[in-house]
Amino acid sequence: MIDIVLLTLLVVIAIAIIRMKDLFAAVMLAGIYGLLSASFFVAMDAVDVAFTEAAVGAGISTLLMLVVITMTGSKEKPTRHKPFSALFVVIITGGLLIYGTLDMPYFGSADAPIHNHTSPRYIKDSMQEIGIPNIVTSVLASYRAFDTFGEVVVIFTAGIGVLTLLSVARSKENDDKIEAINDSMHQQHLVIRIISKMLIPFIFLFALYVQFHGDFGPGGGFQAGVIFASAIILYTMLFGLSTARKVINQTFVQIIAALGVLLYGSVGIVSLMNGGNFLDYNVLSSNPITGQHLGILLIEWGVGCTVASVMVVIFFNFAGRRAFQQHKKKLQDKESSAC
Amino acid sequence: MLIGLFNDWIVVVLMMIGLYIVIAHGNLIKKLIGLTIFQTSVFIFYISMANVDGGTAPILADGINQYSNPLPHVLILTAIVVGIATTALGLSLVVRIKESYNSIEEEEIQQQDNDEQLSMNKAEENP
Amino acid sequence: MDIVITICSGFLLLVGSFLCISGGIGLLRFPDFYTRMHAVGVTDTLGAGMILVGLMILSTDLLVFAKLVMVLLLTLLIGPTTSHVLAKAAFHNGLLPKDSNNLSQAKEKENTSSIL
Amino acid sequence: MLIAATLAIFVAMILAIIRGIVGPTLYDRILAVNMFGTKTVLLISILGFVMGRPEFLDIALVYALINFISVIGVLRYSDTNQFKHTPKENESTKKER
Repeated sequence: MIDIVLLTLLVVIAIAIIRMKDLFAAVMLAGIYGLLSASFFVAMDAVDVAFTEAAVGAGISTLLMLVVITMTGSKEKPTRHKPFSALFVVIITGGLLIYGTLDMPYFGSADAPIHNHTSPRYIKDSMQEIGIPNIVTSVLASYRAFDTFGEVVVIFTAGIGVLTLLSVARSKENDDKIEAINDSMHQQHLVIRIISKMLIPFIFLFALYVQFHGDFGPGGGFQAGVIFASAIILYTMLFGLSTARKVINQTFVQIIAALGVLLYGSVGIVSLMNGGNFLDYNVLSSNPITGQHLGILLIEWGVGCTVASVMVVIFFNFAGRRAFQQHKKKLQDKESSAC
Repeated sequence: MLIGLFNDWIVVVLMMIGLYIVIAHGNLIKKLIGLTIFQTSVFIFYISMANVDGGTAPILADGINQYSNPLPHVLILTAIVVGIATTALGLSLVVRIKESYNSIEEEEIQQQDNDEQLSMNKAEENP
Repeated sequence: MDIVITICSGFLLLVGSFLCISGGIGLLRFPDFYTRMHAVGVTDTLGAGMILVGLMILSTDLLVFAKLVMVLLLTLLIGPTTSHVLAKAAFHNGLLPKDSNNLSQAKEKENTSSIL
Repeated sequence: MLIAATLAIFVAMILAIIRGIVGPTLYDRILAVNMFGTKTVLLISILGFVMGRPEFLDIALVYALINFISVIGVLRYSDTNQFKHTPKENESTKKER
């Protein structure tokens, strides 16, 4: 029942996003969309997924889009041609897909094919084989660890891509000039500064809790990384980019991102050298269960480091680009007024 | 059937809304929002497929013997984080496009490209 | 004992739900931004607090209780802060309350002082 | 009673969504998103009790934190000239941008 209401609201919001000409409003609605889909995941018992979507879909992606909108302008120009061809394509594809769903097993039926292969083994045997209660973590970090390794590398690569596209060559004096621009928040909002100062250590602590509690409840490296990064992002927004860069050296963060992937890979190599398969943790220790615990702990650390530092790098680069553009614009304005 | 397939149909509707935004709207950021909607519809599809009647979250506890399927959860968990990373990459491309074309509307970018091509062709014809 | 717990938590949940709905109606029906914010900011914090306290009474596990206390503390800390910052930012950026002529002078004053 | 509270939260969510879609100024939208976030925190806390496994309240905690961060972020980045609310007189300059 709950899921039906949530899904209907999702459709309403998606249609509203189509109609919005104001991009700012569209991004706000996308934030609501993320929150709603996360509550849907909770209603569907997917607590780990809801955890991730809460931190990512509602928080960081909204923020990134906002930063970009402040750089590119927030009004969408009306398209000149009528969208009938697009509508035609969409309706045909949708009709075919709905025709395809008629053969699908009904929602929630326990005898659907998906529930009869591999997953019964995860549910039945993971306690003996891995020894941790959270099945999602044991599948993520042990049974399908190679897959997760691939995902971590994808995230790392995306971080490198953003870095190549947006990084600005920095010099000391440039920094000081930019600093003067982007500290408006710093002076105006006393209340929020104090509250955030109270909250930031708490957020760090909570991220560590999520990192280590991932074996027993919802949580793990991905979620902890995003929460950790969001604390740093909060600091950056309040105290200005240059201050944050003084506190957290960007080169250091980039190195951490690489080290996380390295840690993950080297766990695999070590298990190879001990005579097992790649990322087979049973051979890491004399007792297979202890080996599994050790391996999961290590690779969760690797994932957490990579995700947190890639998020921080992405945000730093977007904010840095924005400050750089503002700085350039100011210089141009000065020149034109001098003429 | 209406209740049994409702989730799937909603997923199709959301997916088509995302596709429509990507095709019909010229603004690049709007297109990225459409992509996000599309992506989320896939997540919803997987997660609602994993649900079992009477099941609970796949975290082992005493006295519970019906769990939801953990495998789709794992796939989607990583897909969400990869999704934000790729969205960030797309947004950084948008920023660069804005810097070099001074516009993020597809039609204007196309127009500028065509103009440039035309002027280059002319320059080749009359050296 | 059980019935006392049920009645207490039920009462708190009911009051909280009423406050939530009234906040929502206020958000929809009030004429301008500041009155809407007043409706939401006040009822949201109180309603959320009521519902969370009601859940606390229901909880049997100490860990669940502790987590609910933390959520409650966070809401109490964050709700008023966001309302404050939102109102301040709106006023700074030139959004005026409806039917206010004398306020515009105050706003001009504020603007000049912030420039200085 | 839990069901009634869930329903009430849904109603409040729908009202917030309407304000978010209609909202004439951008601050109305931020307000709607903020209220929606609070309602989501409540919904998740209650859902845990409704489904009988209330130990997943960490998610509600994350929601509260992330909601705060995103509202701060919205305010931080809407503090630019582009979003300055100047009703009629500046319509033309906005278009130039």
